[in-house]
Amino acid sequence: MTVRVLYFSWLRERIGVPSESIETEAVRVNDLLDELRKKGERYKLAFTQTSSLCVAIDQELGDMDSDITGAEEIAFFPPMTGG
Amino acid sequence: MTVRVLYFSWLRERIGVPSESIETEAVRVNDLLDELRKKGERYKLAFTQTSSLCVAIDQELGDMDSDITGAEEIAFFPPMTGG
Amino acid sequence: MKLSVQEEPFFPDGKIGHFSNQNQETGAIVTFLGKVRSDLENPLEYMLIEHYPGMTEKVIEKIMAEAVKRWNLIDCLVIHRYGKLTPGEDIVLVATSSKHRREAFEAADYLMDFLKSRAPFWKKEVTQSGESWVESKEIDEVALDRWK
Amino acid sequence: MKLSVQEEPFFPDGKIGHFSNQNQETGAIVTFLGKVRSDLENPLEYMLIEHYPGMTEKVIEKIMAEAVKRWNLIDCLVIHRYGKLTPGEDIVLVATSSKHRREAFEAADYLMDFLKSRAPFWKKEVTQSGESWVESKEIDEVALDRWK
Repeated sequence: MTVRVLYFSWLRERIGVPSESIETEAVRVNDLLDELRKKGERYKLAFTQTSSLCVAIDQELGDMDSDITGAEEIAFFPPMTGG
Repeated sequence: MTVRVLYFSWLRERIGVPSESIETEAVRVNDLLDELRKKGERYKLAFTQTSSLCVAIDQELGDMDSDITGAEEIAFFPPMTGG
Repeated sequence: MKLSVQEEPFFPDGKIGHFSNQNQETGAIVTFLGKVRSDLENPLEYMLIEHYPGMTEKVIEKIMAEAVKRWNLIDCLVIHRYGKLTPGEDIVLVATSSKHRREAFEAADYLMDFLKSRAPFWKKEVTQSGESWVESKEIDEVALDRWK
Repeated sequence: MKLSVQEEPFFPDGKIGHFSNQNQETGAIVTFLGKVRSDLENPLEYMLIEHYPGMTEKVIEKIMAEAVKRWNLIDCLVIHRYGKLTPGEDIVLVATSSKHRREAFEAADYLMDFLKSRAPFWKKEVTQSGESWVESKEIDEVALDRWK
């Protein structure tokens, strides 16, 4: 399947693009992360530490174990700092 | 000594005046209350129940045992309902 | 720090703006506006607020100074009306400013709790079925315990 | 209930007034205004706020609906800016109205806690000594536990 992957804040800066289309067979967020890390050094560095990494699947907060089957939009970002 | 005694809210209404000058030798608020009760039925009725009666001595909150020696202004009122 | 105990209406709009432009260290401003409510079942005609001139200002200034000290406020404001007020009118405005949000929130909450139960104001409600003095609420006395 | 996620400045003055005139049952209105602060030691040049269009609105609407339900609010308002903001500018305005004060205070406090840690905004600070993303604070995550 093809998913739109979005990056925000310093993840966007490290990876170098705000979003991209990814061809993937990943079932869980963790699988997708493994695939992304293989895309190159920038990805590997961005996703070294995942303890405080946040993810949204189709604009709903999830976690690294969330199922992404059928999802259209996966976003990765650091903890939010609004308000 | 002469003190100015003030009444607020329903105490003012029951007693019928907002303030008056009282000649007293009372040492504590309780003594003054006893003297006031003797001034007539309206006072007696107003000061029947003193469990929720509030008092201020020279504009500082006190209680029925507070010393009023040298005070210039004693105010009686029900619990406050501002805000 | 500014306090006004007044009979005439005040205009809450503009008060935040004033606070807002005071200090570059201000990160948080909390305001509380208390208004005269009317009940659908027993509509209020008007409210009379009595107070103790002189003592009112003294008590509120003390409460404000305590809040400024305890929460390290950058600024604080209290406006409280007395006299005759009709439904929808503003009774009280409290505003607090601080670096961070927790302080401004707690201080405004504290100021309102003490204004409710320690400032010498008494409210009388006048409806078609008669008039009655508002009774103090147990809950307001309990609220004060939070700040001990 | 009104939400606006916007790049352009907003004017807090007038927002209270608007709230103020809505409903005769309103007895309490609480507002929170969050502003861009500058530190004297390391003055801020400006702040950049990034957000996730679409998700931002969804998340905030959910938080607002939750607050309205939990505290039986009469009304609530959230305005949050993104983009480039300089010191002294307003970032966020939250307003809540209810019959009694406790509900309006708690709901505003709740809304701010969730906006801080659950709405997809990220702040970057730019000073003369460089730029850096604001890190989330442990204290903000702990604050959420108060509402469980």
